[in-house]
Amino acid sequence: MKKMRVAIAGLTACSGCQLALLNCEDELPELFEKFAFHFFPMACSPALLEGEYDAALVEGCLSMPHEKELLLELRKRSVHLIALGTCAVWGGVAALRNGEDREWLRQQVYGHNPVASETFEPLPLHRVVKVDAAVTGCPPEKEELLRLLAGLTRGALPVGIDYPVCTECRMRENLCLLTERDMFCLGLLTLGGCGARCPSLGVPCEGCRGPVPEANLAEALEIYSEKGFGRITVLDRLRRFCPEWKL
Amino acid sequence: MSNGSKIDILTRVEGHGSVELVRDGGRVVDACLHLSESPRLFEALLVGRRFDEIPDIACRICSICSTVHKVSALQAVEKALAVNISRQTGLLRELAVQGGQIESHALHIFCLALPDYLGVNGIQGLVAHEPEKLRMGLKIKKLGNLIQETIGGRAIHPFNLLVGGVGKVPGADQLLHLKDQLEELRDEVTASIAYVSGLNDILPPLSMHPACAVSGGPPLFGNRLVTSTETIAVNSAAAWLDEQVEAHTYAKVSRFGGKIPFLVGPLARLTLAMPAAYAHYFTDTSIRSAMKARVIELHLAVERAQVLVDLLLNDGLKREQPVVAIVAQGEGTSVMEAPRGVLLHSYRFDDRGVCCAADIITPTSINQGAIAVSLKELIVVMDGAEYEQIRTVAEMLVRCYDPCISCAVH
Amino acid sequence: MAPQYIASHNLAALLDRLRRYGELHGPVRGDDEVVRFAAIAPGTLPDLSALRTLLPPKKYLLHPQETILNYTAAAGYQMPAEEVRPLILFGVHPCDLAGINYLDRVFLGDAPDPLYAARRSALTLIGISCTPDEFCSCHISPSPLNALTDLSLQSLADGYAISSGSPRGDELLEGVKEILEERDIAVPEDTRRFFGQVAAEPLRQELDATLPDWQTLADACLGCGACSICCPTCYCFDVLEFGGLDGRSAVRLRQWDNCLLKCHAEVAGGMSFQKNRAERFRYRYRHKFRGFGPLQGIPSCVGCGRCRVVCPAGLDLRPLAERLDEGRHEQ
Amino acid sequence: MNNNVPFPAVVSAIRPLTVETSLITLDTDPHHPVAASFLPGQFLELSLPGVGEFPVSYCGFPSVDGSIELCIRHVGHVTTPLQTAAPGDGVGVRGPFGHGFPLSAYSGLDLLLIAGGLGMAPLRSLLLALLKQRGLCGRLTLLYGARETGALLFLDELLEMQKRGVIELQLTVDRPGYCLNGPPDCRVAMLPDLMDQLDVDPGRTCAAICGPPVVYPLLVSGLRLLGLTDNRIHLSLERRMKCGVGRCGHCAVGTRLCCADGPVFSLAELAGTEGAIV
Ligand SMILES: Cc1cc2nc3c(=O)[nH]c(=O)nc-3n(C[C@H](O)[C@H](O)[C@H](O)COP(=O)(O)OP(=O)(O)OC[C@H]3O[C@@H](n4cnc5c(N)ncnc54)[C@H](O)[C@@H]3O)c2cc1C
Ligand code: SF4
Ligand code: SF4
Ligand code: SF4
Repeated sequence: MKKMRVAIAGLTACSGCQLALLNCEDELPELFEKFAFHFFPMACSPALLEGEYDAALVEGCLSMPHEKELLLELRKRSVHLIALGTCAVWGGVAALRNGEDREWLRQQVYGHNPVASETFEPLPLHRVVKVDAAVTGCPPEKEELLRLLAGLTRGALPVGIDYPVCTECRMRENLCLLTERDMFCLGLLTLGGCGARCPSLGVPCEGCRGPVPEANLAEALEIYSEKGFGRITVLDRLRRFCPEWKL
Repeated sequence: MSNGSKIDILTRVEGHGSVELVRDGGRVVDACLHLSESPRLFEALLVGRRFDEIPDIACRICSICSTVHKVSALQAVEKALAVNISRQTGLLRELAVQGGQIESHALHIFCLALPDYLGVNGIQGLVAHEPEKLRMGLKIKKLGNLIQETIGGRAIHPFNLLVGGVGKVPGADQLLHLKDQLEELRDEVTASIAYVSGLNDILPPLSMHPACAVSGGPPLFGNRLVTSTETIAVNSAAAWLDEQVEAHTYAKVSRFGGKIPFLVGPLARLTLAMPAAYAHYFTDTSIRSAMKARVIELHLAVERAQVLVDLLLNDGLKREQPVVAIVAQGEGTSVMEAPRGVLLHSYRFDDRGVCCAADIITPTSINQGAIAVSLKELIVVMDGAEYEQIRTVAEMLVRCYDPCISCAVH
Repeated sequence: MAPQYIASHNLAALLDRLRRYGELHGPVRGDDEVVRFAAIAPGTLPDLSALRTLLPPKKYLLHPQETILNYTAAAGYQMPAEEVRPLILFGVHPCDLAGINYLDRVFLGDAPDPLYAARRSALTLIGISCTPDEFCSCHISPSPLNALTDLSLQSLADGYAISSGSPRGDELLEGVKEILEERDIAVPEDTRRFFGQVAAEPLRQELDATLPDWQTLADACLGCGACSICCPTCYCFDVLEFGGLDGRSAVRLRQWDNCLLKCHAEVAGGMSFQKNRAERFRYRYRHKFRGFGPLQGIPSCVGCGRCRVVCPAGLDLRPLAERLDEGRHEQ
Repeated sequence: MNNNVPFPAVVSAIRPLTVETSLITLDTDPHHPVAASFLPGQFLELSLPGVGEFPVSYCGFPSVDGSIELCIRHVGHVTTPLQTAAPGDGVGVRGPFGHGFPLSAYSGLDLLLIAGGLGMAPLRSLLLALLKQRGLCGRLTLLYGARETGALLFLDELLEMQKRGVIELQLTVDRPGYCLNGPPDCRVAMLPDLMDQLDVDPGRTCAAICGPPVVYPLLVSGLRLLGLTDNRIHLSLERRMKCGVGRCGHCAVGTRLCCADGPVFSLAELAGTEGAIV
């Protein structure tokens, strides 16, 4: 069978989504047999953007002009463009202080030296190109990546998830950290799919997969405030991974 | 051939960078390193966040080094708030960091760098030509991830490591499983020392850079920096590293005495404290020996991990609640060894425990000066060689430093 | 047969003997204080003081997520060869027993679900009496569901009255008879009395869409699904299929689903038959208190109180149900 | 017959009908009820291995050779990859499921079929069945509307039937589209508008409807205006389905299940059922 041509690119990010793929140690040899990764700078040389791709998997948000160019180029060349990970889907940690003066933030790091002055407020991919599918998570689950790739070979894109972390947390019969322990768990508002990784170890969900559809923020804020977490605290926390949470 | 320069994207490294080869007629006359990673401005992002959020955010600087970033940040925060962790927490963290070391080194050696030595173009080339070596490397890499996951809850961005302790203490059964796995792979790791040091080196020996490493604690941990001549206490480390913003790079630059670039990482660690048993592997300690240093460290990490697992099992695992931090004004700095070298996290908190200043110094930003110097030297040494050949060797040289550009430009 | 008696101090001996008939599970309190149905470790006693486990026993019959089919290019779709081992559930309360009875009606109907049927027939149920708390509503309205058991225990001051409800129960009793005593005991009226009773009058089918309650409930609902996950009779499931990387194999999973989720009634193209949470709440209500298809008219709320306990917003459908049921006469 | 496990079938032909619709012919065991004994209006569950399963109406007539015709719109997770299926590809089928159109109730009566868009698929099956037993009922009228002329399904077949005089056909499109040789006498109007000029004898007419949910309220009131009684109006409903056998809990219409009690219901059955016709 003809190998699928796949591009894997990273924009403003920590490479964690790409690493999550490279962490599929058991499947990696098979992946490289099934797919032709024609553009995958992190793992393959050389890195040339050439021809067309059956799919482009893009990690990271956009914060530099050259990234926009790369993204548009990938969009042009690819049948499917897939946002990989929370940064690409929602903005992620880099977008933590969106809404504040970017130049001021830049100066906090680089002072008055104009280094990196072309940087702009980090954007998720969908703000610039059409995104055909998204795999969220900081980082995404390995299983999701493998399912995504296996689906692509059949022409199928992943089925979206519409339930919050709590759903899976309850299915795992965990102690509820929020209602039983008054801990600051964001599972109520966060998209599931991670198997409630954190609360299953007694660590509150930090919201790394972004907002669940139809999140009931108003009611959640009531519940959090009963537990002693004010609105500002909650919103600040939510914006750790998605700047677009609004009251 | 025209004058001018050509920029090639660096591949098989973490993050985004490139090497520019400047040509004059047919000759390559200069080589420059560009770290073109997009800055996320972490030091600015962290300001305004509560102390317990700092490690969770800071670990997102880099995925490969996320465990060590997390532990560094935790140490700095705990120092600032005078939190004393239990011995068990310390051992668990140390084990997680060794897991990160194993994963990172195995990834570099067996997936990213090995293709250079075998003349293939990446993992796809290994799959086709050396599937067995790749599989072995992946097994070791997987073990590193298993360790990180067992302690941290996840191989990347471990969430189970908290200020003052851990979320859920792993069970004895999980540690026994690690013990078995470590035992099972020990011989393979030992064998890979011979394999890797037997690989044909294409790189010429280049001048050595002064080395710097963390010292004063268990392997990879400590409370001071050392060089062959100096000892720098943790509280003066940031000042001594003296990061400067320079126009040509997004990563800040550190130089010895403001002038001389220096080296951190596996080779620096081993040259400063060479275990006698391994000395014979090093005919020269120029950067081309970094692969050997890394594989030896892989071995050391597996051994240390075994010790740690045994210590934990002998102590008996206890359910412990994280030590509660008392919010107060304070400042704390941590130095430790990431897989690629010296890593410093330093934070200041106001009386509400909110971060008001953050400073993070990473190994690749320290090494970038050394890389640049090595590149220039390489051009001189290889003068007259074909452009393509220089290009290949130059990229290989950069890879010897195993740059982690996401860390460097954070 | 007259009820037999087992002294409290003989409980451990009873459990040990029961182990001979299969894996023994019951309510067990974890390190985190959560009480779950789980294996009762030899030498330990189940926690019989807890009124409810977090998940009901349905988790044994319908796993939260499970493979229902495997596919290979050579053999096509096939059911997984699951080895079903005998399982004894000890200490099941009447509401959960009635819950199993409801699930039986759904999954063992005309064309029984093979996985469910296999697990069900390997399941031995040992019930125990209990005293309702403020969250329970089993004692409020009659339910046609049956709380059937193989064996049932009735708590007494210093022991239990034990009686059989099935041939399997007879066999178990026979097997443990050396630790039983024949005693003349007055069994207190047990809390099962509202199960197995047909309501005098049929329920009104229609729900008034204009009731403000739907919106009130919807406004507070977080859509977390805790209520239905923890419900002994909620069984909606989603079906997912994942292909293997090899291109020739696949697994099909079914996973607990929930009518309060956005996708529940969504069809291709994004059109939904339950567009908003208020409509979905009505759907949930209709399913819980009116029943679908062959079970139309059989309320499936068994009154265990779990949904109220676990809802982070403290929502409760019971008062609404009571009000709407009062309207049955107006039909 | 175990209806939990998809029975193997093979794609024997796939013919594009419009940009997003294909007629797929499957080949399977001629003795399996999924191919041999179904009624128009019933459906089956079609599996594309490694991708998923979805409900689809029978579009043809029970065959003796084990072939099954399905008209599929490629819109979602499973149906999209199916567009590139090729003859020889293996799929799975479960069925037949649900209740179809009540053929026996039509005996001796005139039948008015109303199809909107993809709703033509099950109604084609019904048409083919009625044409097989020509004596069964009286006049056969088909009102059929689509988005644009290019989206009218089975047009050649329908025009052919019209020419043979076996059906009375009225076509409409929401907008004319770009098809230069549009069908003759095709109106540009909404589907319910076709009922304006109908001449039916309400005392001896039954209606069978299948179309997008949005048109149902207007169609129903139109038919009632024409004088049809609710027990003579049958409509096929669509709901999300995951199992096809009344268990997954997704397809309830009121307290009835679309998969097991439907998908074809008489309007009388649905009387007072909130949300049935939306
Ligand atoms: C009784 C019946 C007969 C049908 N007949 C046909 C037909 O002849 N031709 C045709 O093209 N389509 C028909 N449909 C619609 C068809 O089932 C959906 O278009 C199909 O499920 C879309 O699947 P998908 O996975 O590609 O879409 P997605 O939108 O990805 O759907 C995901 C899942 O949702 C469910 N789902 C989505 N849409 C529907 C829907 N409309 N009805 C039921 N479940 C849905 C399915 O379980 C599907 O697997 C019929 C639906 C029903 C209920
Ligand atoms: S612990 Fe968190 S994720 Fe789990 S149920 Fe409670 S709020 Fe939801
Ligand atoms: S529980 Fe929350 S923070 Fe943890 S992995 Fe899941 S979404 Fe991310
Ligand atoms: S548990 Fe409460 S908040 Fe969650 S879905 Fe049920 S009613 Fe809504």
